[in-house]
Amino acid sequence: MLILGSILVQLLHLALVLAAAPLVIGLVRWLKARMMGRRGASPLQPWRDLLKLLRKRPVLAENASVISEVAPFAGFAATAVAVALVPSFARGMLLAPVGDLVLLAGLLALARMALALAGMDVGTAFGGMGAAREMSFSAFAEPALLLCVLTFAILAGTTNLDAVSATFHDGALGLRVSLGLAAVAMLAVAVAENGRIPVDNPATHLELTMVHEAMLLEASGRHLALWDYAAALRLTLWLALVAAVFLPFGAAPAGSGPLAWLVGLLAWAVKMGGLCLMLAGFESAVAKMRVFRVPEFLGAALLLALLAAALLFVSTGLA
Amino acid sequence: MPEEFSLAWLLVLLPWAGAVLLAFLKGEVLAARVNCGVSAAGFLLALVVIGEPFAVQGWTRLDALNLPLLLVAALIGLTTAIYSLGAVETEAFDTLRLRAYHAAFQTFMGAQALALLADNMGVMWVAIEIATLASVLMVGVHGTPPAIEAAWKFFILCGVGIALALLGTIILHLAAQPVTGGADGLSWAALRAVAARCDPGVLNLAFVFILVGYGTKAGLVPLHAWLPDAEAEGPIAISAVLSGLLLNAALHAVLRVKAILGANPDVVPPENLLLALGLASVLVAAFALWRRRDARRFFAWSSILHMGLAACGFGFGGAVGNLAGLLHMLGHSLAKSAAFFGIGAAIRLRGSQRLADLGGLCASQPALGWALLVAVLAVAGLPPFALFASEFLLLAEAASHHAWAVLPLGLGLLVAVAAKITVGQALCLGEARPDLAGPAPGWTVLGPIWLHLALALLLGAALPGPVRALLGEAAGVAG
Amino acid sequence: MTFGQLPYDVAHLLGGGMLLLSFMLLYQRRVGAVVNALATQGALLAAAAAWQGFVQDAPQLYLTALIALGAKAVLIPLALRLLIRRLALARGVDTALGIGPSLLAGVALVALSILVALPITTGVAAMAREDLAIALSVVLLGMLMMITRRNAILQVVGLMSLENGLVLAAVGVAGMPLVVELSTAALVMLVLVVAGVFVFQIRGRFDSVDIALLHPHRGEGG
Amino acid sequence: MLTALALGLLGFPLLAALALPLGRRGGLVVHGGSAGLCLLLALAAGGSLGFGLPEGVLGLPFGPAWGGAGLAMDGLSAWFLLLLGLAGASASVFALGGPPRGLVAWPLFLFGMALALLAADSFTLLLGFEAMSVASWALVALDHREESNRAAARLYLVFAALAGLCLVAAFGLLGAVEFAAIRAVPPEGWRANAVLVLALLGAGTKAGLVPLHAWLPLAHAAAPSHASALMSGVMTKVALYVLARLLLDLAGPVQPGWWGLPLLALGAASAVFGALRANLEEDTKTLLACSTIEHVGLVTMGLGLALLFRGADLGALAALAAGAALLHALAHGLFKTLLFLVAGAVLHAAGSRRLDRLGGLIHAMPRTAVLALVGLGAAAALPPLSGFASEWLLLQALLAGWRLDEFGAQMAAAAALALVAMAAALAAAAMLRFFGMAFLGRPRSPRGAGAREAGRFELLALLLPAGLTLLIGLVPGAALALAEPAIRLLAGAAQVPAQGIAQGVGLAAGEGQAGLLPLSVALLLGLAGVGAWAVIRWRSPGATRRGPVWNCGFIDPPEHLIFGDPLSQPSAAGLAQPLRRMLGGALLAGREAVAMPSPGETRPARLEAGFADPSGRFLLTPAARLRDAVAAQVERLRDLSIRGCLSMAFGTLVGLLALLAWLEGG
Repeated sequence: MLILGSILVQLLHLALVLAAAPLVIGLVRWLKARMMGRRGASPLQPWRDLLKLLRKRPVLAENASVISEVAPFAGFAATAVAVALVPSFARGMLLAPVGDLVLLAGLLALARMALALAGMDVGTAFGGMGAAREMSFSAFAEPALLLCVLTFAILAGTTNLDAVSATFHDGALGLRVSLGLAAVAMLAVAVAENGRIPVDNPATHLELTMVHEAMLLEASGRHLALWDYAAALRLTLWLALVAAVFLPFGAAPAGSGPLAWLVGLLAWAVKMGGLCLMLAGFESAVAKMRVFRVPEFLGAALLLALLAAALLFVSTGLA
Repeated sequence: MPEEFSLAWLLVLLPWAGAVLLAFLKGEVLAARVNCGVSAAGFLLALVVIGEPFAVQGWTRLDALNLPLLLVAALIGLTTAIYSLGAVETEAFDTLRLRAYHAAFQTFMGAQALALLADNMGVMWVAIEIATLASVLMVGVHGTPPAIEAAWKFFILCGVGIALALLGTIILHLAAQPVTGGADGLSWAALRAVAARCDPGVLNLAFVFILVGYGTKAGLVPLHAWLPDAEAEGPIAISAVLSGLLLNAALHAVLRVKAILGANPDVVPPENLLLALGLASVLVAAFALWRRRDARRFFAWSSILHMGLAACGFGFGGAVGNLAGLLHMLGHSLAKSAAFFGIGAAIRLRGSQRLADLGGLCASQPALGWALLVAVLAVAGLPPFALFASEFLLLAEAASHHAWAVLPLGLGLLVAVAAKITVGQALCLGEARPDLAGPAPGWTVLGPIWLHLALALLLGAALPGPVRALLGEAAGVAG
Repeated sequence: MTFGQLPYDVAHLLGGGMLLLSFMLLYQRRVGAVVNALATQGALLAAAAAWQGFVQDAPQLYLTALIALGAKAVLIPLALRLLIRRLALARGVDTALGIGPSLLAGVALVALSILVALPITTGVAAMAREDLAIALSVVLLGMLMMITRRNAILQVVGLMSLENGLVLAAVGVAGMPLVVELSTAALVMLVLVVAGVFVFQIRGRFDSVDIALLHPHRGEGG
Repeated sequence: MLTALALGLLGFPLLAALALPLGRRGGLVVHGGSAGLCLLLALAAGGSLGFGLPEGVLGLPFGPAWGGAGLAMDGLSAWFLLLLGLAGASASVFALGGPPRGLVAWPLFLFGMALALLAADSFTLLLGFEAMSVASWALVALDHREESNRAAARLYLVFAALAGLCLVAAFGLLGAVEFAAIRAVPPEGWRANAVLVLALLGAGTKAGLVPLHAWLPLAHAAAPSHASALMSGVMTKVALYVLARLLLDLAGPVQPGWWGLPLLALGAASAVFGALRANLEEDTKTLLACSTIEHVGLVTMGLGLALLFRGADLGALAALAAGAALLHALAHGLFKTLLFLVAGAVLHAAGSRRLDRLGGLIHAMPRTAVLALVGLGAAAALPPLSGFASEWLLLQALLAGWRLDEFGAQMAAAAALALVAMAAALAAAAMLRFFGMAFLGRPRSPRGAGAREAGRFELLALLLPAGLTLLIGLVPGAALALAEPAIRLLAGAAQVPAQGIAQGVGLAAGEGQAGLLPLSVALLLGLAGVGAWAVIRWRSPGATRRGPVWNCGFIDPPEHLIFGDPLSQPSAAGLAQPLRRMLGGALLAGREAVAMPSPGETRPARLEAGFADPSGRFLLTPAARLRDAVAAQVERLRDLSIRGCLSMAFGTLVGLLALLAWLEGG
């Protein structure tokens, strides 16, 4: 029964996230447009774009190798598996025992690698430049992420996402400075990983500043659709991750019934909406920074996360 | 004259008889062959001696300490004679010089055997003196100004050293005289037996003179100045016997006296003095290696280094330290003479012994180049040759009982190994040089090298049980 | 044998004489006089050896005395004189360390010898002990002379003086075997050194057979 | 069992002896024989790990002058022997496809490593260790006609000698020669700490830990590919084996936990430094060698953590850290062998090791490219390959670092965690750059444009480590189950709980709190990929079209460049630019200078970029300068005249006499 329930939750979660991902992107765009005083496209627009792209025949460069054709699937698969591990409306999904934060980082790295490989496949200057920058940023983002994970591990005693979320939900942790610091660090990493302002601008094709888009210049048709979908999934994943860890309220606990799921779903929608609003607000408020300032941005996040861990050492060490 | 005639004396007299014969023998090739024959006979005799019981017979003694040294000496004598067989034609000797060279060589071999075999410290002194005179003759045999210069330096410095050693010997007797009443007053066995009852002060004094005296012959810093020049001039084969045999004989003499002092608990430990000179030799020689521009001087300085290492081993003392020192002496004799054979062949091809003139041997003379390279690695103390084993033991012993010595010893070893690797690579690796493209050296060069290396390999990594027991006993004798 | 006995007195006197002559060697400013002093030291050595032969009733020491007299008191000094005349050497003494300082250094060396020899040989017969101190001094003074004089002849003289000290030590030890053989062997070396000086016509220092020719060869050239 | 192993070992020198008389035909015999013997070693080691290790010590009938040599196999040696066997077999098979060179040195190299791993006493261990160094030096010096190779060989052997000397001293401080005797009387006090320092210096040098790594990139690049593969994959592991043997086994179970800190620090420094430098190097083999520095650092960190946890009586965590170190050693040994062999295959096919002369090889060498992708995925720690499994364990061990009871250690673990993450990301960047430059894009040189697929021996040689990398990645638990005896040894036998870190085919950490089941991850990935593919095929059935590549606005290549203008492609230096600017300036003295022509000048603008390893500036150059200064002083002794020499002897004599007088008077 329990297993059946977990399978059901897992499937529902997957369907929910797959359906919601383009909506999240669309929502952020719409919110940003509204904040800037434009009407903005409907939040459903990304879904329409995806379907349109699927109808188009992809064009590959003459010297494109099999990498160009396989990498979109690999990148999508890695992101999809990662997103399947992050709880949304309920905990206790089928894959919860597998849902390890380090594995999550690994899967994201896999997706990143697939994207970078695709970017370099044809051998154009922009693809290589974008790939090199993307990989370089991750050298700062990953340590910050793992230090955040360390904070969770100290508090929850595990790196299993489901367990962390449960602990933060149930445990009487109270408000902790260290968690706040970790949250800020995590948000910074999320911004960088998703190529959002101020690290990268998802809407620009200005050659000298682009990172993520530079790798997609050669992609078209269904390949581009997959990449865009994977990017949307990734943004959703990060927002869901932040929600699961820092805002665990309302999510249905493991083994609960459909009613709790419904409550959880509502709570999740609210949380995601709030996060989208925050993101849109932040993106509207700040400017894109120079590429070589990014390490400072991420380095600050890294230090914040380290500080969070250090504070925890002090408090747990004295306890 | 000896009271009893022992087989050991044959080892001395046979080469001397050969020397007399060779002094009058004309005909270059014939002389070289006779030289070989005499040396071969000496080597066979040395093999026969293995079967003799360890005992004192008159002025001579045979024990575990001198037997291995004797065997190695006889072997190197033989291989050097073989090597000379191929080399005499190119050394540009006239007949007189050749005769002098061969006679001096055999005289040296006989004196060398006597120096190792002598039980009487006086006889040992006389033997070392004869060996010195013979080797002075060999070093200067070319008659060129640098050769004369080197021989003269060798002669004066070692002459003074020898004189001091004689004083040491006399004082040794003085120490024992009140106890023995003068009878057998110079016999090592007797001295060692009564050492415990001798005045420690006199023994100390004797050791200081012996150390400075024979230490000069062993090339220990700061008494080493003659050695690089002596080994770098004169016929190439001589460098092999000088570094392979003469140094051993001198160090062996120091060891004997050290063993005497070791029997008296009240003396200033002779090990410490030996260790001080040994460490000085290691450090000075290691750094001096980096300034060498002359191939043979390079290896001569390496002899100083290795004698210093052996002295360190004996300076650590005890069964392990002595074993390390002894093994090092034996391994050094084998490896260094192999290296000298190789570098000698290269020098003959090129007609110059400047390091800058030699190079790329592996490409121009593959057989010689690789043999020389392996020999240099063996000299550098890399496995699996004997010097690796002895240096392992030496450093391990230093670490376990004289931890302060690890740093200077390790530093010296590292600096020296680096220098040897550098020079070995410069000599052997690199592009072929047209000026080294002469006829390939024959078996008279390669045979001795590989034979020495094979023996050094056995000595280092795969020693049969009986030999192992013998060396262990020798370490005990060196007390 | 105790203090004041005749054998001791005579031996001590002879040894003391040799030590005094060692100082004379250091003190002399003219080469000829140095050779004379050396000959006298040789003669004293012969006398000391003969006296010890008499005291110890060791006939072989007479032989030593005879050799010493013949070689060291007569032949080698003669040879050296010949050499001086043949090579037309400067008659003056060329010193690396001035006469005065070398004498001072000599006194210090004697003090060192006594310091080393006297307290430590309490168990040994007094005669040998005194002789040992003197012989040590002679040896050290000889070596001092070798290193403080630039002239080859004087350096040979230093070596011979050193040798004299050795023989003095050897004959002073009662019952020393092989004295004759050892002293002869040492003498052979000396003779060879002198012969070397003859053959190679060494004019100036020991170091070089011919300075102008050799300098580039010592060591490794450029 | 041991006797059979010893006889097998003897086969190696036999092969070396055969090499000379066989001449050119010897290649087949020597390399084929080596491959066979290696497989046997791997079988023996794996079998022993699976079905019980042989007991006791096998005394050899001969030995050094002071005693017999002995062989023994415990879990630790067997684990590393397994690696040696597998990697050695691949490399030997690879060598079959190349010209028969270095035939004497190759089996001796393998022999030395095996001997070092199986030794039961310090002399035999060091004999093997140094034989390994000398034999591999001969391989490095094989192409000695090139000046740079000679310099690399020289530097290599000097560092090897340094390693040997330090290890001899370390073993000397331990007192006895036989391991059993050392274990009976573990060192204490300053002696133990000196062992720590010397072991780190000795094994660290040979393993290539920063700052003693200067030799490694040079030597690995100079050796023939199959030799560099083994040097990188296995030889550095043998050094780590010695480190583990010394510090975690022979030094006894009582050493304090802080012993782990220097290991952790050196390991972290090596990891970041190596990975960063791999991003800047422009030579395939040098790049891979720098990546080796990184992974060696990671293994060292695992060992250091094991020491830390052991000192704090956290047995389960110590086992976790030790497991991480062991698994990573095996994983790296295999995937690095694979990558070096790939570099070798590329070198054979495209004639260059320079990234700037390669490109587009995925078209000519598709099989090699796929196998390379496996290796670099593992090196970049991507799931579900072996590198990810082992780094996951390491990260889990670091994430548990807060359980240590000292603030300093906790902070060290946290900082190390960040550095490992950074190293992993940097490694991914470096591997991407390697693959992207060599296999993707268009050819950059005519020779590269005419490349052919690797030969059958080479492909066969690549297949074995690639398969194992995948296998270990998928079932790391099964692999770690084999390492159980070694983990017990390293973690301090008594403390390890019965339930290990291997759970079925997966892994578990933090007392079961976190788990990794790569098989399921792989399954999910496959499912997601195939699902997406099916959906897409259904919604978007149209075939792809091919069109000319958009050349970013560059002008068309000239006629003679049939494969396109290499200048319009990313260059190795260009791909390195972001990291050179972000991290390289501080750590590697990276520099960039633009030479801009003034207006009106016709010369092109030039960008000069480069970096310098600080170990040269701060370690090698000062050491050489110091050596020369001392040598110059020493040389003054040589210029003395005979009188001067006599004075020295006289001074010695007088000094000794004065000493005597003083000693006896006072």
